[in-house]
Amino acid sequence: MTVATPPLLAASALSFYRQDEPVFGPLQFELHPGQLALVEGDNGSGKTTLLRVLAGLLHVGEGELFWRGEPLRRDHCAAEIVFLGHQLGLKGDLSPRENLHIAAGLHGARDGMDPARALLDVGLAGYEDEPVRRLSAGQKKRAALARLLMIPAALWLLDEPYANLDRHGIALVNRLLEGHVAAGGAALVTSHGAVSFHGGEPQRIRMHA
Amino acid sequence: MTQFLAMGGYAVYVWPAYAIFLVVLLADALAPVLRRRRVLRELRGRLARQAARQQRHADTATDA
Amino acid sequence: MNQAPLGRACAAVLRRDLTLAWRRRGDIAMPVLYALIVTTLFPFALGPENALLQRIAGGAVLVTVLLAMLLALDGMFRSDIEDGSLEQLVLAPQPLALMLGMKILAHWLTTALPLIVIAPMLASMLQLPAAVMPVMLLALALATPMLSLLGAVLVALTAGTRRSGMLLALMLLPLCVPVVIFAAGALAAAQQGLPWIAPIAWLGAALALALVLAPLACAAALRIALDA
Amino acid sequence: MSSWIPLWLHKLGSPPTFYRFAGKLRPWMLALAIVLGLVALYGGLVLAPPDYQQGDDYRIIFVHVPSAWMGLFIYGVMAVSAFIALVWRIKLAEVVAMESAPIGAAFTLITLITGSLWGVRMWGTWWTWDARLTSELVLLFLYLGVIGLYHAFEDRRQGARAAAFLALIGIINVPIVHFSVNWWNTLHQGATIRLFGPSTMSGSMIWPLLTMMVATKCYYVFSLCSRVRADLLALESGKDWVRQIAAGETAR
Repeated sequence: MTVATPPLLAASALSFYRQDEPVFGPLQFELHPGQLALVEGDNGSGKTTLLRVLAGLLHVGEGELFWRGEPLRRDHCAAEIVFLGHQLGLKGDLSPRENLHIAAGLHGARDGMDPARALLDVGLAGYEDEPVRRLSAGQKKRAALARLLMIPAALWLLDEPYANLDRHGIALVNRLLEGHVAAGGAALVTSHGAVSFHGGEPQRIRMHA
Repeated sequence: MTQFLAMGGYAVYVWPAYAIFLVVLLADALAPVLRRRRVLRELRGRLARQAARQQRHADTATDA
Repeated sequence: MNQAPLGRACAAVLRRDLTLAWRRRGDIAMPVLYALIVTTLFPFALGPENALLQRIAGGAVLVTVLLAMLLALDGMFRSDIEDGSLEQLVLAPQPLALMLGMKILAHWLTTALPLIVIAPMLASMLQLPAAVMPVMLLALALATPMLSLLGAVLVALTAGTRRSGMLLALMLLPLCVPVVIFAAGALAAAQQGLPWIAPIAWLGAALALALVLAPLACAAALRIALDA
Repeated sequence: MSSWIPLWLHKLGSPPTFYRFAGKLRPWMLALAIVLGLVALYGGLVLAPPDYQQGDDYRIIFVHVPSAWMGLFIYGVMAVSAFIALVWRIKLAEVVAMESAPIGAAFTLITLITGSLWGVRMWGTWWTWDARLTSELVLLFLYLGVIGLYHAFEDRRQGARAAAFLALIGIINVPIVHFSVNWWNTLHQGATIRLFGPSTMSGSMIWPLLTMMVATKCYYVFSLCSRVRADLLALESGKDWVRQIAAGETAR
């Protein structure tokens, strides 16, 4: 990796206020393609808020964000960011396959990727046409993770991706992250659990409560 | 004076109109005064709690 | 990697909402049933005298349809907010106003269209002359999209609040007064054998304006309401 | 912040400065409102002669008409500050917009009640679907919608922004409602008697009316100042300047 490539996402003196009370910040970090960042901090330290700010759901309080070296503009980078929050964004009355079709319709799809393959990869083979509301919490999470495989995004913003998952599920998240990073993508992950990540030491962003 | 108060026989309509005008505006003027008192009372309570907490911290610090 | 084309995105949103409505077809029947109940109550309250019912028929049907739509309005974004799909829609690399326009269209198709379909039946229950029926359908066809569009903006504004049914009615009333006046005005004129084109034209012009502006306003309102 | 906004205005937009400024302005405005109001009342109730058609009944206009003007005027102020609040995200503009709403609603309520009192004599009934009264009623609903939406949010500033958006939709709606209600009224040939006919006004009636109008404007500024002050204290309760005020009032 050369020094000349600008970071995919960079934050300078980023902070956020709610009712004039600082929620987090000022934060300073750079995220390069092929890099994984872990956002660490206690409950209430503003991890989720940080991800929602980066995703564009909340206005930046103070400081600046840069996308590939340029001041970040939402209409330029929206297609390259995918956000997975506490609410999974799945419709309970639709099947995982239908949910993925909608995601592909809105965001586009990776070359050679279709809902059936994505669901196979996350271990939901056989559940493609079951309504999502009949799936278990862990299976719902897997269905949401399939969206990451489906959508062509360079940056993944994952809020507590390990929640509700069993040992195999946690391994699945790690495998997805490793694959994404190896392909030159970047990811920002919040977690208060220990993460065993095999693809090199992740960058750590500390939040102070 | 009585003639003035009688309003040419329309006292029943004229005076209530003026009374409503005054009463509504008076209530409107009073509301922020009460609100200000409540806000300040809550704020003083919070400040007192904070001061007490700091005092406790200081005490435990000197004890140790 | 390939970006999703706009047309496919619109189709995806529209198809999703229509599929969801179809999976819960019982909910589609609710406003229709409500309108039927309200219409049945009028003769009981006013007496079954044909001349009287005929006089109020147009307005009664209009108000009934409006109230039935109001009943369904609250749910326009509710489930999408609860399961996070609305966040995903906001974050999608597509013009939000257009996507919301598709959602509004789906909502109109699933709540207002069934009401328009049974409106002639409701109207004949109240003895509205058959000759006025086409004007009523025309007025409803123009007035109900207006209500869907205006309602969507207000529902988007209340997206960040707890349950808000009554508040929604309070906010919608001033906005729907002109719609009701012109739609009912056209009906009344038609019933008296007067020219009814002018109010219908006003409604049409307002609808054209709302079609362009309301989705944009809805997107702006949603961004305000979710920004917390 | 855009550079064309003068520096003093920018400074005034900061909460502590505005708090002090409003505190100084408040008593003067109240005094002015009371003095002008009393003069107007004396002029309207005592000096102005009875109307040759309506007798003394018309004297309701000295409170009715200024209140009606204020109802619309305050909606205008609210919409302008709502616009500023949404575009430039200025906290003070949000507060001014949201605290204007109850005052405007109060004036609109006065207009409705006094109009109805006058209507009892003119139309023989408490309520009639006269175009002006109906428009006023819709205006009251617009105000109530803004106030209701503001209080429906947990987060005050978010509520203020949502309600500001609603106020802007409302300002587009006001002329449409007025136009449509007028059309509706001619369609159904309703009452078209006007409380405020220019032909019957003589000079001795106009000057108390105009004085009362200025008095209500002063009262509005006074009430807005007190409300904005109370609201700023609540909104900025974490800041030092508010703590100092709270501490200062205990000392007294």
